[in-house]
Amino acid sequence: MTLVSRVAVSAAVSGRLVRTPISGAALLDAVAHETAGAQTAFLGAVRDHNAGRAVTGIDYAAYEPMADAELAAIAAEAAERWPGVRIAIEHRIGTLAVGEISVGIAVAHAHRAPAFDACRFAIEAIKARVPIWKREHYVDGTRAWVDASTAGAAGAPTTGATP
Amino acid sequence: MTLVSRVAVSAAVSGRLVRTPISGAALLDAVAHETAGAQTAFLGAVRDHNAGRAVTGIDYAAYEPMADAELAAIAAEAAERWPGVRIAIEHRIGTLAVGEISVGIAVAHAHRAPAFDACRFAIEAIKARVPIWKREHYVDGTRAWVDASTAGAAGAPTTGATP
Amino acid sequence: MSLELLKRTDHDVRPRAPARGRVAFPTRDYVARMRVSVLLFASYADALGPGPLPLELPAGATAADVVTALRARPGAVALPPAPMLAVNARWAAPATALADGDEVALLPPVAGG
Amino acid sequence: MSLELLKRTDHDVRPRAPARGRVAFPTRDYVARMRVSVLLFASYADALGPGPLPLELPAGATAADVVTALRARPGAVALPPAPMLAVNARWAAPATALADGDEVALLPPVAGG
Repeated sequence: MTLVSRVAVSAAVSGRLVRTPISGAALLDAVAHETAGAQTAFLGAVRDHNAGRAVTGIDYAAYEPMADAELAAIAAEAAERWPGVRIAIEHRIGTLAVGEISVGIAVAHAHRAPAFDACRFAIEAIKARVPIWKREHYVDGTRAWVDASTAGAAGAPTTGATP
Repeated sequence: MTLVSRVAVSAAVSGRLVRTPISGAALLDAVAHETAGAQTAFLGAVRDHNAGRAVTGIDYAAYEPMADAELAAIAAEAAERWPGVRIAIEHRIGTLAVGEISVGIAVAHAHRAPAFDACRFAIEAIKARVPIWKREHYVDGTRAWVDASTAGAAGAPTTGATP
Repeated sequence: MSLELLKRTDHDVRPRAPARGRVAFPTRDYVARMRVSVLLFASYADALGPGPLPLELPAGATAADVVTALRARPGAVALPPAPMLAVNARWAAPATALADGDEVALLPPVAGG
Repeated sequence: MSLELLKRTDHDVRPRAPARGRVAFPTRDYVARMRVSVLLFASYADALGPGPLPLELPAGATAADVVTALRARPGAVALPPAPMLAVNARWAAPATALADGDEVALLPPVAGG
């Protein structure tokens, strides 16, 4: 798999990994259409804290060909489940600073209910089945993989608190 | 009431009428925060059709002081109902062309569920209780107020089909 | 509805109109008649005129009385049996008692978004 | 598990591995052993090495057999009882039968978003 680097998102239904900054505006532009009066977006950004620890950045790693394919599959499934949905999904990998966007989803449809539902479906599916992992950087210089299987466990450098 | 014209949205909780183009990116920027890993947005754009008729543009009119106050109240209610929500709402009035954004909502929160729920709440509340009306322009040069009370009625130049 | 002097009743607790544009009367608590300003929007404005429409009403009048008064005017056929109302820019029930200087708006079904 | 020549069974219908990297055997239908490539990610890679790890398995081996083979290695304590698996970049159950040249990935609980 080759990661496409920063070309305009253009397909009406797309999902992919990227290594470069994600633009919510570009994703919305990609799905906008004169027939689609409703647009929704979800952006996930690196938070400055998690499970009570101050976070300074996150490394996102992926099983790249599989993650890329799963992102495309999720977009296709959304378009199949909500006919007429136009959707663009990007998940970034690499090292991100606090505030940077790790995942972006934009959806357009003639009506708002499918636009909201498809957007929510996409982020839930991404969190459930796209093989991406994150390693948090803490202020003391240590790093740890976020263990989603113990999400919410007190004390551990883990998260139920993924945005 | 004075319409604030194109100043940056800055308050963490805001809702207002505007007369100038709405930028989804600016709304998202306004709510972004290092503590808020989840951002959602809803944009309503003028569609090229409604109830089977080709639409070329829409005049949005409002009971301005009341609409401005209701938009602010809806933002405040969202922030009260989902503590920690940061929200920016703008509804545009005046004449809009197809594709232009009539309403924009951006929400940020540490977690995605409240970010989605507050965004959805805001657009539903706007459609239910903010005194704004729209007059569609048709290709034959005629114009008609969209009568939301007969939404979905066949034949009439009306809409249940608001995005 | 009586045209006589009426004491304001205690249940009349809606927010007062803004001072702006309010007509001063000799006393605060006893008024015989009052003036309100009626606003019309969208299809209602097309049918009845854009307003604002000054309207004189007996003291004690309600928002519903404004609608009744308008029914005598040309174009009133555009009004539904119970149009939605706002008093001083807040949603109001038809039974809302009015005060001198109030701004009463008749609102077609909203269609924002 | 037998090391003898085994005929492929009809239920072995998963998608075949991409031709890329696949080892050619004298015949298509009869193989004694096969080679797979094992990928490890995140905490599993930290514990067991980054891979890809070449692994030789008896014909008829399943994805679960890959996990069993890895348990002999240093760092294997990091693996849970039943790690999630992918075969050729698709989610796969532990019972999934493998073919020569398959790429088997052990995936920690995903944490994207």
